[in-house]
Amino acid sequence: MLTIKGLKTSYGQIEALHGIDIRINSGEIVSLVGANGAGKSTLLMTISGLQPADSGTITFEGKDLLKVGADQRVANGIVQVPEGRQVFKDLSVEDNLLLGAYTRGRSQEVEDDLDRMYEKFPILRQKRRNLAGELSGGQQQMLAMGRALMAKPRLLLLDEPSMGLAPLIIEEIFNIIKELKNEGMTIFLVEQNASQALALADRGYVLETGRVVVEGTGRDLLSNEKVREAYLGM
Amino acid sequence: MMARFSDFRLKGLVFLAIVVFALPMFISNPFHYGLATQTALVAAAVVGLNLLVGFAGQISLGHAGFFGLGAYFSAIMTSNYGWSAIPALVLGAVFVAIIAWIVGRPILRLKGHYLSMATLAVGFIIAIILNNEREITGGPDGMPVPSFDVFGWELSVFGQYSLFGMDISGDLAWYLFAGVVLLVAVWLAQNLIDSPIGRALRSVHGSEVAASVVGVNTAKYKSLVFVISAVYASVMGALYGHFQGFITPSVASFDFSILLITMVVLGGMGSTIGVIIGAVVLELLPQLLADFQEMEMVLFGLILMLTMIFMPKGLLPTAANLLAKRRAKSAGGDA
Amino acid sequence: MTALVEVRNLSKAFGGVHAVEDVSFSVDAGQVYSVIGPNGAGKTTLFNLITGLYTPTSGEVKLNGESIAKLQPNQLAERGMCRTFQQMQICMNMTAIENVMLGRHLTLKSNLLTTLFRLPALTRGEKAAREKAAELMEFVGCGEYLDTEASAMSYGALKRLEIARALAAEPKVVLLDEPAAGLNAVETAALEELIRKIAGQGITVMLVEHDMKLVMGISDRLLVLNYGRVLAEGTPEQIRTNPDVIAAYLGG
Amino acid sequence: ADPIRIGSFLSVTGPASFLGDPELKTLQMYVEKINEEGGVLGRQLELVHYDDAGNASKARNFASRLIRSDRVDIIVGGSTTGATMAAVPMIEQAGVPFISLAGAVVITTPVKKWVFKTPQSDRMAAERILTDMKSRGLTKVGLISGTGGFGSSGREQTLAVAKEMGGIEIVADETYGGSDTDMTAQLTNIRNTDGVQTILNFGFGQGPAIVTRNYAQLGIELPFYQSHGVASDGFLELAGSNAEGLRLPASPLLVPESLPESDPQKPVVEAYKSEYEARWNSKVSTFGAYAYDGLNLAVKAIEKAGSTDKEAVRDALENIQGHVGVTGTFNMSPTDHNGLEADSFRILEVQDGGWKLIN
Amino acid sequence: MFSEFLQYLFTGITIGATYALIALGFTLIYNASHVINFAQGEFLMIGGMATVSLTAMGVPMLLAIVLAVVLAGVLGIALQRLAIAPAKNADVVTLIIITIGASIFIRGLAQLVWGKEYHVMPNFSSDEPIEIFGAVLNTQSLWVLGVGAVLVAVLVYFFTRTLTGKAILATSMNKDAARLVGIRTQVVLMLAFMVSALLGSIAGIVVAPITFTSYDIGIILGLKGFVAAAIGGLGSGLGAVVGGLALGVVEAMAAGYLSSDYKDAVAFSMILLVLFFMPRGLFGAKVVERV
Ligand SMILES: Nc1ncnc2c1ncn2[C@@H]1O[C@H](COP(=O)(O)OP(=O)(O)OP(=O)(O)O)[C@@H](O)[C@H]1O
Ligand SMILES: Nc1ncnc2c1ncn2[C@@H]1O[C@H](COP(=O)(O)OP(=O)(O)OP(=O)(O)O)[C@@H](O)[C@H]1O
Ligand SMILES: [Mg+2]
Ligand SMILES: [Mg+2]
Repeated sequence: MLTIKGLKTSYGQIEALHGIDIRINSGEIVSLVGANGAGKSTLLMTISGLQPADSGTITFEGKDLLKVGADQRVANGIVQVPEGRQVFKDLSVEDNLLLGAYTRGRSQEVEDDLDRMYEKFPILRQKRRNLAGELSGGQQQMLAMGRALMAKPRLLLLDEPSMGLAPLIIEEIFNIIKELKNEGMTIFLVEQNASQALALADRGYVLETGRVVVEGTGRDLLSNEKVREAYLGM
Repeated sequence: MMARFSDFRLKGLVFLAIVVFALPMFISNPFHYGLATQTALVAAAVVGLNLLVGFAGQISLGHAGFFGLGAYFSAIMTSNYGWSAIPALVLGAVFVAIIAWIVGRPILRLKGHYLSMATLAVGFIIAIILNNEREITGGPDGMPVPSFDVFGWELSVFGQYSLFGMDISGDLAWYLFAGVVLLVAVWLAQNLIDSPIGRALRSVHGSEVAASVVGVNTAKYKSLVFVISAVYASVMGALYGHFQGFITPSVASFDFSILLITMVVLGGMGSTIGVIIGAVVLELLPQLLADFQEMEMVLFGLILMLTMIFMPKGLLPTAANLLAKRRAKSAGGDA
Repeated sequence: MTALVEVRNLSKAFGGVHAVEDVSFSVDAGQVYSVIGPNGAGKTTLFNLITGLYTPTSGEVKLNGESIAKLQPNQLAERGMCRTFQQMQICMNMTAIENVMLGRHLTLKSNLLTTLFRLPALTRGEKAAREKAAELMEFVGCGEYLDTEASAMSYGALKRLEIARALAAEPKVVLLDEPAAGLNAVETAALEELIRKIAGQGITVMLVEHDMKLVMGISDRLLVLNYGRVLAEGTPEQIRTNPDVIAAYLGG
Repeated sequence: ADPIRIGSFLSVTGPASFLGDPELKTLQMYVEKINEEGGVLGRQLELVHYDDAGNASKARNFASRLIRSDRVDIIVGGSTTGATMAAVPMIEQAGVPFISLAGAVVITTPVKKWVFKTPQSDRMAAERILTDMKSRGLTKVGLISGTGGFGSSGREQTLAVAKEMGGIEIVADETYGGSDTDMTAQLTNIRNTDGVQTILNFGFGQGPAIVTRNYAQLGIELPFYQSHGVASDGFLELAGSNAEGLRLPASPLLVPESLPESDPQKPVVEAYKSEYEARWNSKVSTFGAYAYDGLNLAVKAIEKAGSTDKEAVRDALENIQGHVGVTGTFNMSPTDHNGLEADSFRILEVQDGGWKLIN
Repeated sequence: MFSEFLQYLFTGITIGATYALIALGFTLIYNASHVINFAQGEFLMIGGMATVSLTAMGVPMLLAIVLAVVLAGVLGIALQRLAIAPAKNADVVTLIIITIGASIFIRGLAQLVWGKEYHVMPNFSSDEPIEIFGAVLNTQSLWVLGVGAVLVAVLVYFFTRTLTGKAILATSMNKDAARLVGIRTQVVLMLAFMVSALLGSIAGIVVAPITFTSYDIGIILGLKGFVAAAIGGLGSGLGAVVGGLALGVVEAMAAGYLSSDYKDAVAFSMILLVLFFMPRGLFGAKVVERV
């Protein structure tokens, strides 16, 4: 579904990704692990089109993604839950969710999805009239997730979705991710909670200072010595 | 970085000194001295404004008010009350500092455009007072200002002086004086920036919350830098008045406030040498464009726009970036 | 012996939301004291109240026996309290080390005169501050970023930077709001080590965290909030087995 | 031979552009014309001009540039009093003859060695207006003025003249800002002042037109005076029918046809008017005439001096007698660097949308 | 006494309605980008001047108005496309300076094309003022008020009810996040500039019969509009109107009862006072700063 080849990206003079090759098949959960500063967020931002690529290719269902703008990518179904939540602080929770469906306009279907989101995250229904900025950190994280789902993504990019969530909710989030997979969604998951992420993933990649150093099935990675030592702390 | 920073600081000052003292070799015409003198004084005021805008991140759209207050204070004391210029200038600075402190306290609580608005209001109120109090200020037609004197010794553009045995004209003398004033202003400003106080100021820009939880009294520092930049403006205003020999309320006008802030942004917010370049450009540009008559305004607007579009970080920072890039490239080529 | 931090019947309401309601507890000097609870339970709000960023609706907080009701955050910092944030507060217009040096603000006594004329005392102080800051950055594990612009650092690196900044102030008590968020297991283990070291220096640590492994392993006592109210308080052992806490928060 | 360099700084743009614009046009066209006719002393004239945009410190800079960089022989310029006064110290020091085109009385009172001016001073305007009022038996005056240089100096002169003249009293004293868009409040105050018999507005720009309109809207019936600051056809266009019946002092330029044949100014005025309007395809204004007179005085002085020696030109200027200009007849002297009398102002009234000479 | 007060009030409303209409133009661009568009006053000027010069060329008034508004709209788009969009990632202050440059540029052009004279525009309806209890009110003020009311209603509806309106707000709050939900931020900004140019030119046309019009009318009216917008609370349509009216009424009352010399100073002091007690103006959006 998504194929990345030889991708290089830099901030000014500093190159952050030094030629990345990644493939995500339709219906898979692919997990990306790496230390702080490895370039995980940079990669997601490049896929979403907020960070320009220097060289290499990204193809999505055979189309060259680098040729289209960020908004087009969302319309094509590539949607991201960004790091640090990035909710629209001075808009209400409901407006945030509705804007998630911006590319879909406003229809009955969207209204129904809104209801479904409230069912998934009941706290959001309770806070729907509150400004997003008033939510607690974890509540904002849920909102960010809900906003992304409102776009009806086909490829969902998750940048540390469990960050700042209570243990019960983390379980909940992982359950949701599984559910989404069952609904046929493709998911690219960046997680620090590597053991859980890899357990869930069909395949995984390990990123180290802008390079893919290990790749394999989730199970392979979980049992890989190097990964266990460096990321799972076992 | 700090090593590099202080290194750069020194380099900037030395560079500036060389420019200031070498310039007379390229000037033959007393008018150009006048222009250079005026530019140096305005640039020094802009260096002060940059402390507030570029480092502490607080926008002022009324800074000319303080410039004008300083100018008028000195003008009134010297011409109406026969004071000598130095005490007038110093007392003017104290007076302006007090005013700035009083108005600064409440308005510096404001953020962003609301702060701009409040400073704009303060500037306007000052300008209105200067404009209306005809008996004291001469009203909109302005008032003459005696030449600058240091306890009896007079500095006048029309005088003749000798310096290290050389005969120099009053224009050159004024220019050298203004140049030295600028250098001192830069030196002080750079010392301030490269210090714990300077860091605290920048942190107010970066994150007030972060600053306050490590013990920075943000209100105090904002007031402090507001007062310091007002004092800069006041002193330069006073000198400007003495140099010009005549002032009108336009020295305190909104237009001038906008010009000052434009100098900061055009030159490069937060870069002391940069904002001086901004001042030089915006002081000289109208002179260059004067020959274009009706087209002057169009060209000025166009140049201002294009510069900011293509050098959004300001002249100096953008140029420095370009240079760094080029260097990185050629270094890469070598490797 | 009076407690270092003492919270009495503290409440904070935002409009109709009772973010913190009638919370009381106390923290003794030298403890590692953690606050846990579901999302939106009021943990961050509690920290904001203790550090003077919010004014309580009712109740009070005492630091070292002194009521902090009228004190600003910077005055609390002067009394030895420092913190990090869940939503990071970094000065993005500065380099990493300058951010940490900012933490030294209170220990650098400088007046306008020494500053303007750059007297030697100032340069000396700056040099020392820089060394200390570099040391701290090494200590928290972002020594490689010394002169990096803060805006060019990754999320995780910034989180550590914030801890370094808080420590630079040489606090008596430091409040950490979700320091492990965004760290992987190995990094979290390193953080645990770090917090132990901090506590080992006699600094009181208050911690909000969702990583139970970290919290349970390191805390002397725990406070559990739910809907702004105290659900439980006690040692890790007591909390781990408390059925209310399991139901509301831990799951399992 | 080298050209004779005539320097000028004018407010061609900015709030006072309605002064500077016709002034510049006048200078340009007459310098051309004089050159076509062979120049002065056999030398061509060269106009060096800068736009000060009504900003005093710019004016000073340009004056300095004219004197020290362009080395002009004489300066004709300074549209506003502020611009003029800012340049005066520099000019006095440098010793360059300077003919100002601005109105305030302070420019030539006290007399400054190198400074002359062509417009009647605002003091004369005040005298002329108050005299006309008195002759109509109007003695209680409500004054409204602009806060700009022109208005505020005019206000001051009006107050002073009223005091000296006696028998006339300013009973209300209001002001408005240069860019205000409604003066109804001030006019209401004046109207409600006890015993007020007439209203005088001292100001220039679009403000007086707004005052005039508000005046009509409020239905005030008192006789209404404006200053010479609005003596142009442009004002009539702006104020429209609201201006009916108001009076002001002005140069005869606005009513050349009504001048008697015997009036020595008649041919000068008619010539200037027709030449200007033919060349620029826009109406003449009194302000352009200040520049016309200034240029001609300069030329005359240079001719009399027989050289461009600054000292000689200045002396010649100071001794010009009986020079008939558009603004009036100039009789300069060491004690009078303006050389005009108050009666060079004619009182005009707006009737049927046009100017009518009253006396 | 009462009629005097009433007259001051009417005067204030006349001036204030003008300010209010101008302030509305600021609201839109502010909401889209947090930029104070210093060229807003020029849209005003374009509206008035283009209408006047077109009618002088014999174009019927209504058509002239439409053409003038279109011209301003095109200019708004051009400003965004050519000046704002290329300065990607620039600070807000930089963008503000760009708008200052644009303002000078446009004014310079207008001066070249249209000259420096002031021009009159006839009242939309009767020249006869309305008299109420001995005080008079210009009919054009009613037009200004009416147009203002309609525009506020439209703006409020737009920002609270339509997705596009919310997308504009979202763009100003967090540009990256806006792009992540698929908002074409550049298009949104262009739209905002165009609409606010339209608003500005409409304001310029409606107020021209009161203020006269000339190439440089935009400076001071733009400034007063900014002031009004700030008192009302930047970004709030209702605030812009209330702020404008308040500013006008204070000016008129100060001129009437205190001192006409100091009426502007009184108005500016009022602003300081308002901001002192309400740091985000009268209707400024509540902003949460959570840590
Ligand atoms: N805006 C920026 N400018 C310059 N460099 C940057 C910028 N953002 C990130 N970097 C650098 O790029 C590299 C990759 O950063 P990125 O944020 O992608 O890391 P990450 O893997 O997401 O880390 P984390 O787990 O901490 O979120 C880091 O070395 C970082 O310092
Ligand atoms: N400024 C505010 N205005 C309105 N409600 C607020 C505000 N700040 C916090 N709240 C509400 O108070 C409650 C507690 O928030 P708080 O941030 O303290 O939670 P928390 O325990 O830190 O949660 P998390 O673990 O998700 O960070 C939440 O329901 C939140 O929505
Ligand atoms: Mg990341
Ligand atoms: Mg929290």
